[in-house]
Amino acid sequence: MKKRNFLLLEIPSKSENESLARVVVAALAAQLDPTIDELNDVKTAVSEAVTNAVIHAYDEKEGIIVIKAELFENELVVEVEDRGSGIKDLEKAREPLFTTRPQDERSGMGFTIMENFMDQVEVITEEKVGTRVIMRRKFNSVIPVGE
Amino acid sequence: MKKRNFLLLEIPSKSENESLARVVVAALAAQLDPTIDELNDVKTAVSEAVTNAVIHAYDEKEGIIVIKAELFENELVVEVEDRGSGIKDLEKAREPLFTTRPQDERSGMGFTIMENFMDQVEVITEEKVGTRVIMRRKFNSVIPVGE
Amino acid sequence: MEAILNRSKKCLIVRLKGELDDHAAPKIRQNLKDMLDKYPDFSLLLNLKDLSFIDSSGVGVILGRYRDMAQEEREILLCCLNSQVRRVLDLAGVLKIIPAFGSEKEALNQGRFAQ
Amino acid sequence: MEAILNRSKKCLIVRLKGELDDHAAPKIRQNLKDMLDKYPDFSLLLNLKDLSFIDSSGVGVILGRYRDMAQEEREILLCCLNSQVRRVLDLAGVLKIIPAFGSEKEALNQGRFAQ
Ligand SMILES: Nc1ncnc2c1ncn2[C@@H]1O[C@H](COP(=O)(O)OP(=O)(O)O)[C@@H](O)[C@H]1O
Ligand SMILES: Nc1ncnc2c1ncn2[C@@H]1O[C@H](COP(=O)(O)OP(=O)(O)O)[C@@H](O)[C@H]1O
Repeated sequence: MKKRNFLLLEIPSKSENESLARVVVAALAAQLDPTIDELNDVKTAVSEAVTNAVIHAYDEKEGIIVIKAELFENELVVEVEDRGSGIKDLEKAREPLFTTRPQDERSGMGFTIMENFMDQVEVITEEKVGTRVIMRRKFNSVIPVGE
Repeated sequence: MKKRNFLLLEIPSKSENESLARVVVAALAAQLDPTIDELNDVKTAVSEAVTNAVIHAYDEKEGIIVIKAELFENELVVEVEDRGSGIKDLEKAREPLFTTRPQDERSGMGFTIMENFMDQVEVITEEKVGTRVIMRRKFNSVIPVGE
Repeated sequence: MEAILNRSKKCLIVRLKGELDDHAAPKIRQNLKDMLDKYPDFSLLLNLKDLSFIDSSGVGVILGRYRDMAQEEREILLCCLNSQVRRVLDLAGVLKIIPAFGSEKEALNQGRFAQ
Repeated sequence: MEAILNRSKKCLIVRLKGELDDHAAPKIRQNLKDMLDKYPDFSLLLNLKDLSFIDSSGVGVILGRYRDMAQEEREILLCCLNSQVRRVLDLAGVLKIIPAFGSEKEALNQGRFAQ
């Protein structure tokens, strides 16, 4: 499948960059002419992945978040990568309502939202190395082909 | 001066990424609470620099454009870099109305707009290596300090 | 964020604006807590009409207030959910425990308020 | 882009929408050229009310039409410039050679149209 376009974004793990990341990925995804609901799904999923990197991966200290987004035929692939703590028990982490920070009123619904709003969510994580969340979403809207 | 925030964006030199680049830099600059006019000035200047990289630097072939944007106290610094043709005669290139592509209805006003809409524009270029355009703009709007 | 007291219904109406993500959460959480403390016998109606975005961090803020208020047997209601907000709150199970209405008026005419 | 023919004033009114940058330029340029060819004895009034962004690539499109039309002694006018568009067209010297008005009506009551 031909890559139509892509971007790489590096930002520090500051909470004000959560909305920046949403806007950037949405601006790229918009090139596939998604519906508003489709675009909102992507924004929400990206927000979850980036928020997790800000909150869980670096735990107060500031680190770098790398976001890669690619457009294929009618599919968006977004990767959110941190070089933070990694996830100890990934299976548990992906369960609905599970959170290691209940005291911060975290809902534990981050991964559940990513999984429901995207077609596929892959998580690659290693303790003390970091986490990569790779999400895919096909848009059903009509696509102009062969640009 | 303390760096408040920054971003690094890599995109291919496609014309549809001109608006993407504007949106991304504007989303970062918005964190300094600029006026709408100030934000539009930044968007326009970024559009000129990125368009030049798309049109002049890579001449049909696709290359990479790297955009770095940093926020200091109340200042935005944006750098737009390409690894393309470079500029032969920079002094001439910066003159109003000068363009090497009049046949494409280029107005030759790109550098003039950058210089007028930003406080400072520095251009570093080398033939066959590429071009870096570094632009600075201070915002006069009130800034929350010490976040 | 804009707050209105409906004294006859004993209801605090809060209209959330903008985006409720992890960045916005602390301030909105504190404002809500302060208002709920100030009017301890009032219910809370969150009008989400001008809330353009919410994610699981925002869900945490709403569920947190639900828990605080449930302990005090106070009622919390939602109204005017746009499509993105509805999808997130639905998926997160919020709509199963907090009733949502089409308008402030509808919300204020339902349940205990109607009595 | 939306076009209206004012036959009594012999004026083609084109309302540009969205952003006029290097990416949008080729299509808008071609559409304008086609319309100007189709109505060879009409003037052109560009209504920029819904043009949210322009840069020097867009300036090139407007100046290009100005040059084509000047050769044929046809008139070109602008109206309804928002702040960003005004700043760019002013700086680029466009407003010195193409007259700009506050509304379509004002533009159509000026100059040769008023005769
Ligand atoms: N990027 C990450 N780095 C480290 N830990 C993470 C990361 N993402 C998620 N986690 C862990 O997975 C748990 C579940 O995540 P999630 O479903 O998003 O819920 P929440 O963010 O509300 O805790 C988190 O509480 C955290 O322990
Ligand atoms: N990034 C670049 N790489 C190579 N050449 C450039 C670059 N930016 C500008 N130039 C040269 O400088 C000239 C003037 O640029 P500018 O003022 O933006 O006007 P225009 O883009 O309308 O030609 C261009 O015509 C081109 O020859």
